Amino acid sequence: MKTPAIDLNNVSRKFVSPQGKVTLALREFSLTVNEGEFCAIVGPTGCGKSTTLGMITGLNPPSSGSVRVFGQPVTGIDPNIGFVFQADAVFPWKNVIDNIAIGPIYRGMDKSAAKDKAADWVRRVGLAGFEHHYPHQLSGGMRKRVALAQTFINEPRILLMDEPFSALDVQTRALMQDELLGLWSERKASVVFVTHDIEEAIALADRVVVLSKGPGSVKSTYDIPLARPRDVAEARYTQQFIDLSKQIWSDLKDEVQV
Amino acid sequence: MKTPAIDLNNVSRKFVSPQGKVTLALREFSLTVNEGEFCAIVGPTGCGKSTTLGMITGLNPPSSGSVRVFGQPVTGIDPNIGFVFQADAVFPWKNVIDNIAIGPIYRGMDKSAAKDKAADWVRRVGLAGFEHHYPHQLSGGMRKRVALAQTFINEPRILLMDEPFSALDVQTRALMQDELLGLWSERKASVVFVTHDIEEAIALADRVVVLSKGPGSVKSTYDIPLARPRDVAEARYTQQFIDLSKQIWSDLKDEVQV
Amino acid sequence: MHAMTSADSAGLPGDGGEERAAVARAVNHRRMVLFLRVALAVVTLGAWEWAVERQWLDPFFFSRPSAIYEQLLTWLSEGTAQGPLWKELLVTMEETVLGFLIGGVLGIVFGIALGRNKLMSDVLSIYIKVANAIPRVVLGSIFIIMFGLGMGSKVALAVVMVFFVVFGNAFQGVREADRNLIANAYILGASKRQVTFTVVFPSALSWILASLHVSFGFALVGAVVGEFLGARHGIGLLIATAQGTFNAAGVFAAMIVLAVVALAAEYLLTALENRLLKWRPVQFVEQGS
Amino acid sequence: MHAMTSADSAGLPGDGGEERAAVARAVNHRRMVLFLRVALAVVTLGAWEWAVERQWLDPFFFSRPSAIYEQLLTWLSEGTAQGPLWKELLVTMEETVLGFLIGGVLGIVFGIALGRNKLMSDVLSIYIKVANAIPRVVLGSIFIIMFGLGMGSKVALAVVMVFFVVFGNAFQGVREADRNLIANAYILGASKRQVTFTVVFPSALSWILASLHVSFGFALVGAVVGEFLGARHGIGLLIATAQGTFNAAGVFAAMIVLAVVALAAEYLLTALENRLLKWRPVQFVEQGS
Amino acid sequence: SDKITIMVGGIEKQIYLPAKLAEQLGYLKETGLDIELLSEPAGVNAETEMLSGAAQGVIGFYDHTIDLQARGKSVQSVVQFSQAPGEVILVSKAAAGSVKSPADFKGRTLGVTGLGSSTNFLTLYLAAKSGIKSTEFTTLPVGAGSTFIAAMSQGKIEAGMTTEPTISRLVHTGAASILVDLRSPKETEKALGGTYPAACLYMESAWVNAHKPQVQKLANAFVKTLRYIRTHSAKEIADKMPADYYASDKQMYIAALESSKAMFTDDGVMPANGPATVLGVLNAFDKSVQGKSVNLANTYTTEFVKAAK
Ligand SMILES: Nc1ncnc2c1ncn2[C@@H]1O[C@H](COP(=O)(O)OP(=O)(O)OP(=O)(O)O)[C@@H](O)[C@H]1O
Ligand SMILES: Nc1ncnc2c1ncn2[C@@H]1O[C@H](COP(=O)(O)OP(=O)(O)OP(=O)(O)O)[C@@H](O)[C@H]1O
Ligand SMILES: [Mg+2]
Ligand SMILES: [Mg+2]
Repeated sequence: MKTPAIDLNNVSRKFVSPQGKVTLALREFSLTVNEGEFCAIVGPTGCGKSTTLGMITGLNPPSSGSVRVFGQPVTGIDPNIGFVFQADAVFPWKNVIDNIAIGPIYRGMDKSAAKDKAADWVRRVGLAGFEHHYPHQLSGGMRKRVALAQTFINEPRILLMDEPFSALDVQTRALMQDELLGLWSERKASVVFVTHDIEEAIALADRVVVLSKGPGSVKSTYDIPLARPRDVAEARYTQQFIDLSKQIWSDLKDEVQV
Repeated sequence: MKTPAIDLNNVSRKFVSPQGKVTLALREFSLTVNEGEFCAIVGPTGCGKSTTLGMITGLNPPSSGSVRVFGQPVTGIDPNIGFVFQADAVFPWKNVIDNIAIGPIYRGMDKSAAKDKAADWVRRVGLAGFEHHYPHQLSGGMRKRVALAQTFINEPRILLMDEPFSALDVQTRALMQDELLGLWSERKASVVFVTHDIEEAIALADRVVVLSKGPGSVKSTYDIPLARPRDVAEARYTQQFIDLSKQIWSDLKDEVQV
Repeated sequence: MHAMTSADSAGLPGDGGEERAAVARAVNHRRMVLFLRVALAVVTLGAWEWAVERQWLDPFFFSRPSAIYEQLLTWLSEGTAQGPLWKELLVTMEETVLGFLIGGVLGIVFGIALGRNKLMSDVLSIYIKVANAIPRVVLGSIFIIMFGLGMGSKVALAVVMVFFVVFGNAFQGVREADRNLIANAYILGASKRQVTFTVVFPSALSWILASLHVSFGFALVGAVVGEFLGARHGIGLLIATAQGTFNAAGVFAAMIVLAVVALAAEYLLTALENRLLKWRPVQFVEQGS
Repeated sequence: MHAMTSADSAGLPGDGGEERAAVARAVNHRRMVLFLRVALAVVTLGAWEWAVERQWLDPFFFSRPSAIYEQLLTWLSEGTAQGPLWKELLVTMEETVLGFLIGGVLGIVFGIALGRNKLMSDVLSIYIKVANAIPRVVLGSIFIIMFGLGMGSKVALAVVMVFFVVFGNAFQGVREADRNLIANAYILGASKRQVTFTVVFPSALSWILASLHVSFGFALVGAVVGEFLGARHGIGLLIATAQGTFNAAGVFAAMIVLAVVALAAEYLLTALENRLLKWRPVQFVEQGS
Repeated sequence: SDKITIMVGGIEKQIYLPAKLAEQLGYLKETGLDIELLSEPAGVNAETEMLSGAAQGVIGFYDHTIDLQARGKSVQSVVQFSQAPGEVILVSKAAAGSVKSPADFKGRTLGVTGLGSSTNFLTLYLAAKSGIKSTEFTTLPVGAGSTFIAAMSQGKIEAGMTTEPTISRLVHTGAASILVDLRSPKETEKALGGTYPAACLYMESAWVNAHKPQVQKLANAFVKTLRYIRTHSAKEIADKMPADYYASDKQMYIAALESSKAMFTDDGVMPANGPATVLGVLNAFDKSVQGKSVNLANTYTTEFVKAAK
């Protein structure tokens, strides 16, 4: 049997505030993502989705349980991983093209080659003309696109994305989804995709994992049997899609009670 | 004739970078929002939506044209306005309840009264139990809810919201939408609501304004004839809704070409 | 600086086994630090003593740890030429603390005021720059003329040592305050004053605290320099006397006394900092560090 | 500090009428600032002269602006006791600039190294605190023993004046670096070294620059104090001589020379800052300020 | 040839006038040596600098040679500039009525330049000669110059010992009057019971012995300077000095020089009974000298000044 790309086994994560208050963000959470699988995670806000991604990257070790990436326990940051942060994390002192070129440069690529590659990605995320703008001169959605290009350019084998498209308009979002699917199918990357948009989750993923409200654990898992390549815009109207959507929706509804 | 709540007349906004590069964010843009009207703005990323809201608050004066609020030219920050920022703008050194109570305190309310009022809002945005967490201890969605409560508690006569719900899960989003509509109808506030979710725009607004891609100007305006009070979840499936949605979608599609 | 503030963001006290492991790790780290600190001190002092023994260093100039230790013992048991050691220390401490407080408060007030008011800062900041270039020794004699030979002139010297550092940081801290937060406060209904106190000041706090760490040492230096220029009591006089009598051990012993004071102040400042900045995330623990 | 950096975020040069108005406003502001600066100087000097005239201030101690001006003229035309004024200035400048550069670089390097390495900072930072509490005057004589009477000891004094301020800010600046950005860099494939240079250093830059503003003045002070301890040339000697001969005008004239140097340095630092921080948003212009 | 660095305990002070004057007259250059005069107002620092090898000679007070010998450092005066301290005890105007002699010091606060300085020892000594114990009055270190003047005008000190130009300034303004004048050899003998050799060029004995030719040249230059002082009027001397040295008031500078010119020796030779007087003063109060046997013969040499042309 192939080792899974990501294997979280029975992990919990506690946060203790300086005042001594304990918040349990994840409880006995297990998740396996196979190589080449596209896994979407949905769940109520604050249920521990970002925390989960943080554990996979190694930025944020679990309190208990084991996290493995390609069969290896996670001890440091794996260069195979790409991570699109939920919050803004582009470098404010670098302009668009330098921000995008930084990954390859970190990984030892020649500077001018990296810039050429970055120029290509600037175009792909629709920022042509803004190469020399600094992040503070961009709109929120444009900054997000810089972050996406920054991650995509590294062609990571594991791609973690934390609500990557929520700041984008529908059209740009569709474009970025296509880029993502292209990258994914081309490189057979494993993707963990956090979103609040259930339809987006279904349209993109092989499997949708629904988390229970915090402290999060897996509530249910849905395999998405839609054929690939999918036409995202069309798939949306099939009965299968609508059924799945309704089911997940009701799953989630149970979780949120204010 | 009643003076409109907000009146942008033929405004343009240029940004000049220190390198001397000029970006035109808005071009000859006009918008009128009547008192008690709920106006949604959709448009491609980077078309100038946030810039528009910034001009109404007075934070970000136009390069040319006039901005009036309740008939008065905008020179400073109007205490009648509430603004939910696109980016995180909660105070990191205040815990949840203090963050929410700060508006009334600024406006001269007694501290303990303000805290009582804030405690109510903590509950309404579903953060009970997190009163004493600091923002860095919250998830992205929870921070957004703090920001919403912070604005709502002031019961502003004009409410500007910049993609306020994009970080929330569907359920929480629905709850917040209800809160917003309640606040709006109760106080007959005027709302300008920026979103990328066309269905959200239609479901909530009296009028949806579609902006052309940057430099933004009004491309088209749709009056939403759906009856109020609306059941957001049901309205979604009426033919009227679907038609409007398709039309706006296609309007937007034209604007984005990568 | 605040060595103990940043906890391992991973394991924090709890009930699990791996949490105990984390606690053990933290304890280990602390032990390691203590060991290395002591080791460093021992090695330095040992090398010093040894170099003197070997006649590589002239004890006439550099004294030797054993002699310094003896000098300290003598001062502690028999007092100094001017009186008991703690009394001398008290005098210097009083000047230092007063100078530190006054200079700190002035620095913060001016820094924030100028940081918040562009016209004022445009007009005044060049004069502050100019003032900062005045040699403190010269100021010393001017202060003696103005404030007399009493505590006033020493405190004034400590103040001018502290002021500029705190001012510079407070000023810049204000300018670094997040524009979004300021805008948000205005929109929530804050007056300019309220913005200053509830947004700008907290934002600038870490800047201000950083400058306080540095400037306590400066306040000590100012007080001591003041005492050099004429005083009846104080560690500065102790140093001056020791220098005048070629008592190198005395000079170093007095410096050790100052060092102890500085460390005590550092400890208090760190405690204050932890209180004031308790809203911040614990420091990021990086892999491989 | 960087008085000219923040432009009105509203109107910027362009072609519209209201942009011309904005430019005019900026020009007006600049004129206003200049006027107020000059007015402040004139009023202060006038009051000083007048107070002396009225015998409220003793010119023996405080001199008077006209006498200071004459002294400056004399120095400029006839030179000082030690030689032409510019030569004296050059000596002091050389010491200052060297000390500033060395102290600044050391401060940055140590600040970043300790900020990036918890063990190292836990162990070493207390020693740095201790070192900062050593009176610079005492250090002066130790430096002369170690480095001789040449430029070395003066530069060393300037270095120890600069180092601690820069170190403190660089250290704190490193710790204030955004955790998200650091995490992002690691994930994008950066090594620890690359993170230090491409993320931590740029983040800490505004901290470091703020400390450099303050510490140039300190470097000047250090060099001057060093010259007090024995020198053949330099502004410090000029001051010492003037003090020794009760030439208050000479003391103040020398301070004016230092002030000019400090302002020139400030100007250069601001230019550097604008270059290095050109990626930042222009300062937030608040209503009513 | 190597550079010879000489530390001057305040190059602008009149008591060390021969130093700068020798340079101004070009005598230092005539020696052919590379001589550098550095100013260091704090005498102790100057000594430390010499002992550490940073400087070769110090122009300062002779008593330091004795003090240093007691500490095991062999240092000797090679050219004796003056035979009187050039210092004066001043009484403030307010105290002038009640303080008529050192016998009235009881219960008073006296200013000295620094603890362990010669002004301190001389004050104590003068008081002791009048039967006042050191515990019966207070000495306050106030430095020299304007801080001394400020201390006196603020009433912090009622009397105190200081040097030119502080003396002239205070006397001139009437803020103080002279109680004991140690500027001329005659007055000094009266007050202290012997000449009190003060300003001199002293150097480490080992260095002197290893560099006799250089020391000789130095001695030549300074003896020549001393002769110049003797044979020229205060005004002529003042004209030779840099303008900065009398920038505030040339007239006062000349007057001060006039009244203290007599303290300089004619030929740089140590006055015969001088060292004993100094030792007597130090023995009474300097803890580091007390109880140590001091060989005065090693604290000075007249070898070079006698050979000077
Ligand atoms: N540093 C921290 N200290 C204390 N509690 C924390 C900390 N970080 C996160 N938490 C808590 O952990 C829980 C999960 O947070 P997380 O950010 O993983 O949520 P999320 O699922 O990503 O939510 P969202 O959809 O809003 O982004 C929240 O309840 C939050 O309050
Ligand atoms: N300070 C600035 N300097 C230069 N250009 C700027 C600046 N601020 C905004 N812009 C430009 O103005 C345009 C509009 O920005 P704005 O933030 O209003 O977009 P938006 O419609 O809110 O987009 P989004 O949906 O992504 O939030 C963008 O092209 C952006 O690059
Ligand atoms: Mg999240
Ligand atoms: Mg926006």
